[in-house]
Amino acid sequence: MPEQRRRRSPLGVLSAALAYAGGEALAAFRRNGLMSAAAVTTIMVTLLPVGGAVALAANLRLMTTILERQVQVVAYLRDGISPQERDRLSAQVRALPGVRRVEFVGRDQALVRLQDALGERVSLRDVIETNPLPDSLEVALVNPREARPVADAVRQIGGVEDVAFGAQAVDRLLAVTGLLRTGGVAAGLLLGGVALIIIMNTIRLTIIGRRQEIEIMQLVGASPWYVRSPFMLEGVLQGLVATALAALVLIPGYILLLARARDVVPFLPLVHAPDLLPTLVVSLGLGGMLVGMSGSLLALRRFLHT
Amino acid sequence: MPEQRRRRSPLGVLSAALAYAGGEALAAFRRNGLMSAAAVTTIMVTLLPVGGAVALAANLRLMTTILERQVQVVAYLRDGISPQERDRLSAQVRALPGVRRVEFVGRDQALVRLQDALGERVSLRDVIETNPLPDSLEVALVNPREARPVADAVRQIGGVEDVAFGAQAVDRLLAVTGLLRTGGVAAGLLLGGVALIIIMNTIRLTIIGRRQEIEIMQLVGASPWYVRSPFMLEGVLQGLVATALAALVLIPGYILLLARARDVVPFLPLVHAPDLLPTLVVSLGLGGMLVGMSGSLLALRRFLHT
Amino acid sequence: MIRLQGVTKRYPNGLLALNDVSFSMAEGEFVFLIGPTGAGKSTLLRLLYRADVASRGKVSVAGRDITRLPARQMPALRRSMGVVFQDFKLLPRKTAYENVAFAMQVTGTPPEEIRPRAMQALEVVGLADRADALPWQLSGGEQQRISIARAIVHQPPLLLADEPTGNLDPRTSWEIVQLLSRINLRGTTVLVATHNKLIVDILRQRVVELAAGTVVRDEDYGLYASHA
Amino acid sequence: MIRLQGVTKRYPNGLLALNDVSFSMAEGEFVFLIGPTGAGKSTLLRLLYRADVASRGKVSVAGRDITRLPARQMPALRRSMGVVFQDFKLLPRKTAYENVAFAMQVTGTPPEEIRPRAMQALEVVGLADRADALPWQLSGGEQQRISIARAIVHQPPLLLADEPTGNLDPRTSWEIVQLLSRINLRGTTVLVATHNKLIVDILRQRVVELAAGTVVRDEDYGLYASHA
Ligand SMILES: Nc1ncnc2c1ncn2[C@@H]1O[C@H](COP(=O)(O)OP(=O)(O)OP(=O)(O)O)[C@@H](O)[C@H]1O
Ligand SMILES: Nc1ncnc2c1ncn2[C@@H]1O[C@H](COP(=O)(O)OP(=O)(O)OP(=O)(O)O)[C@@H](O)[C@H]1O
Ligand SMILES: [Mg+2]
Ligand SMILES: [Mg+2]
Repeated sequence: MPEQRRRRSPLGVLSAALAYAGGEALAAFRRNGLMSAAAVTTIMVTLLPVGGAVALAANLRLMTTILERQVQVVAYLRDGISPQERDRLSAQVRALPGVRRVEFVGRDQALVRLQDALGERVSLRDVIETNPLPDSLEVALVNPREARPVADAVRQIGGVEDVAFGAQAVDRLLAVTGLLRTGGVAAGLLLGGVALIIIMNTIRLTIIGRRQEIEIMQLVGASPWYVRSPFMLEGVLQGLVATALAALVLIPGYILLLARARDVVPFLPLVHAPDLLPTLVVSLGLGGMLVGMSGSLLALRRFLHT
Repeated sequence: MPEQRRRRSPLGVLSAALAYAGGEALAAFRRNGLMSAAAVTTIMVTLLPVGGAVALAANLRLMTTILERQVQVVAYLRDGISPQERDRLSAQVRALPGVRRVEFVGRDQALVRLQDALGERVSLRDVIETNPLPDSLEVALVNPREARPVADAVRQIGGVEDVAFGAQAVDRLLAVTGLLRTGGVAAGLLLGGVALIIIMNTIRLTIIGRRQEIEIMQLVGASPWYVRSPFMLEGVLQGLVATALAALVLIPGYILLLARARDVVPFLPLVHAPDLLPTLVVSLGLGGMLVGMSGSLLALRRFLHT
Repeated sequence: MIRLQGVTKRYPNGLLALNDVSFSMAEGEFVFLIGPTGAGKSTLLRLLYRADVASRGKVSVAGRDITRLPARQMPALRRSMGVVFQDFKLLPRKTAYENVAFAMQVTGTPPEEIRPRAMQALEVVGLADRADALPWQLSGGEQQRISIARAIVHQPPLLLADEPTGNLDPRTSWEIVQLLSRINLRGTTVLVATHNKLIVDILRQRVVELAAGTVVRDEDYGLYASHA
Repeated sequence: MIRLQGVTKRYPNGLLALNDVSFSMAEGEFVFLIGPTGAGKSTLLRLLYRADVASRGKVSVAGRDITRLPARQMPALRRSMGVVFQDFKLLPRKTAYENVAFAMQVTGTPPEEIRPRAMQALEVVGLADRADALPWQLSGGEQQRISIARAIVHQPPLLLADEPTGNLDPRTSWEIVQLLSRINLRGTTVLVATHNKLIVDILRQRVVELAAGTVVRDEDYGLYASHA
């Protein structure tokens, strides 16, 4: 008989082992109905807020990026500058590091904008003699955080009389967008960590409930891996089923919320469902599986004498 | 002996019952070390995001309220209005429903403000002949959502030439603040619901792991309440211990975050720790206890034949 | 005290464990229930303490039909009897003492009476010195004796014992059976399911023999085997 | 095959379960281990299948010192023996068949051999027709026999049986003991801890008697009691 055993190919042994572990895991899943149900629901509802936080963080990132795009440096030009000089200046500014785009705004255009801002009630043209506004260059930035250095650099250029970038407003905007981004990531991490602990503990509880079986298996001569593998596969299975269920809530939930948000806050930029959901669901699934498996492994250590 | 039993006062019986249940619960908590630890950690980490969401929602409410305070209706007055007329108008506007405060802004003051907004580069006074700006009343609102009706009402008043309230900006602001508030509450509710399910399931798992004991107790003649009460008290105990641990993280966490936020975004209004934390911790504690208890009750139904 | 009339028990998986069993026991009687393994002895006892319900027929205990007993009344029924389970059924997280005391707690015995009576029951089965041991810290026979102590501690009018000496040496078995006899002489009705030929043959009490779910013998002053 | 030298076992709670026990068994021997309840029989067996470690002294099995066996080698040790546990230790969520098959799966028996051999073992203990029952669906004696089938199915060179007939009627007990004898005759070393006076007295094998953790008798062709 030992000969016969040795004759089996390594592949055969591996597939037999997998078949064993898979069969056992499935059987446990079935025969342990109550426990499996409780574990799967727990893992599933744990994944919901994690998914929500990831979706939120993605949207916050998009929104803050678009908000920050609006930060610009305005260079007011010396009076009576010639079109050639203006083009040269424009090119000089565009060549600066951190500058994304430069747009010339003539003083007339600036006056029109001011009039628009004041509304129809007040007619500036009626009361002013000459246009007091200067020509200006509107400098869009690669990175809003570089507003100050870019402004300083622009100020050095001959022909630029003054530079403005709403220092305080930009600082506040950056502080808030920074906070939102960090908040999104922190929420994701916190919820991820919480999910990790909860899933581990849940699996630990299911295994504690079955420590007697583990003890018996070892008494009958099962090697640690033989005891472990079905539990690990069961953890993976629980993680997968839970993720699938969570996806069934997250996907339509996000699509619905998106549609609703487009109604209520149509002006807010939001992440399209296809850009977010596939990655989200796949990573939740992988995460769920991994956590389920390592949760089993960790919990088993306690009961396996290796 | 039956006589002797009947002689005990109802209070004695109750206190004996409580002593029994309490003793059993404590013993189970101790002798069930692993399970209790897993359950308590799970409940604790579940409460963390719930607490976080509640704190976030409270802060969002404060911020949005303060943001919305800035919504105002501006009534531009007819040219050359007399101070008496102006006071009458002011009183009339103040009497309108939904108006919180009315402030008169003279045309000169308005010009100063415009000059300030344009900065030092441009000197309006040098170029204008007469002040083109009208006198105005700035109307603060009780509820920013009433900007439109208040504006309409103000428009009807004789002496008011035009009314402005930045309709689009207000709409957007309200949409965003509404979203933030709903988002905060929704996050709180979602996490609360998730916590509910997780805690229930966790307690269910601990009870499934002990179903054999429940069966034996019943075989020996224990009434359902006799079986139930220690488990319920144990659930309460787990909820309480978990809340206490969660409070040990939430309280310093919030205070630290607050201090940090005051550094980074000093301009944002935030809820002071003493205004939030006591209520938060107490309600988490009550919630934890209640959920722990009812989780036990629910889980036990399965194993008690009543 | 006990009356089974045409009782049939078919388990959900189709197995017929008891087939038209009729048998009754007067108050104060002592009966050995014997029969080969799988004959239905434990099943019969399970019907008496209502861990299971007869598929057909009528079961009464103490003049009370328990065939359709509402769940509400099960605790009272079970408190009115003591049961020694074949697999002991000790509470795993309670000490020997606590396991015995538990049977009195559930009947609402005044707390001050519990300790002396529980300790006395442990004394009787010879385990007073192991009162603080948890079940897994006890040998098989010790666990069995704790289970016996728990069944007798509240002095129930009816005692059901399922294989109470399976893990005991002949001498201790004999002591336990003497104990059951004494309890019986004090008026308790005792039904013992057993495989222990020696004690059945020495005690010569009424013997009811089951085989494949049917009563095949019901003999006063019987021996383990009818023609041994 | 088995050798204990000056073995003492003190449980963590201070209880002295074995006190300087020395005793050995040659390959192919059949020994009854007897002694009153709590004498230390199960403890001695637990040391042999390494569920516990001796406090002092040396334990060897098959010429191998297992006193300080690294955990890694425990599975191999346990696969080299069959154990009938006093409390059966069946896997509660596996059927009778699966419980028996499990003992072969862990030894890496080719899958195609498992089914016929497991069914044959069930046949031998008379339970082939209950192969699909879960442990709680079996009577006490039936569970015990499943435990026996599991211990013998992989034809181990050493068989340890702790009270293997405690829940069996005399006739079935006798059949089981005959089975153990047959297995012994085929070369297996058999150590049976038992309280069953009848089978010890009929079989007249070597008897080792423990009392309070000490070997008080070691007699070839012994009886249950030395002067009965
Ligand atoms: N829950 C159950 N489901 C299905 N069959 C069962 C169940 N419990 C017992 N049986 C079967 O019913 C028959 C009678 O079982 P019972 O436990 O009453 O036997 P017993 O006389 O007590 O045997 P033993 O002496 O071995 O304890 C056995 O064949 C057993 O397998
Ligand atoms: N885990 C343990 N911790 C402490 N004491 C124990 C433990 N296991 C057994 N004992 C004690 O050690 C002594 C010997 O126990 P053991 O189980 O070996 O007896 P035994 O001879 O098998 O008895 P039985 O015939 O009743 O099964 C007993 O007094 C028992 O209470
Ligand atoms: Mg039975
Ligand atoms: Mg023993």
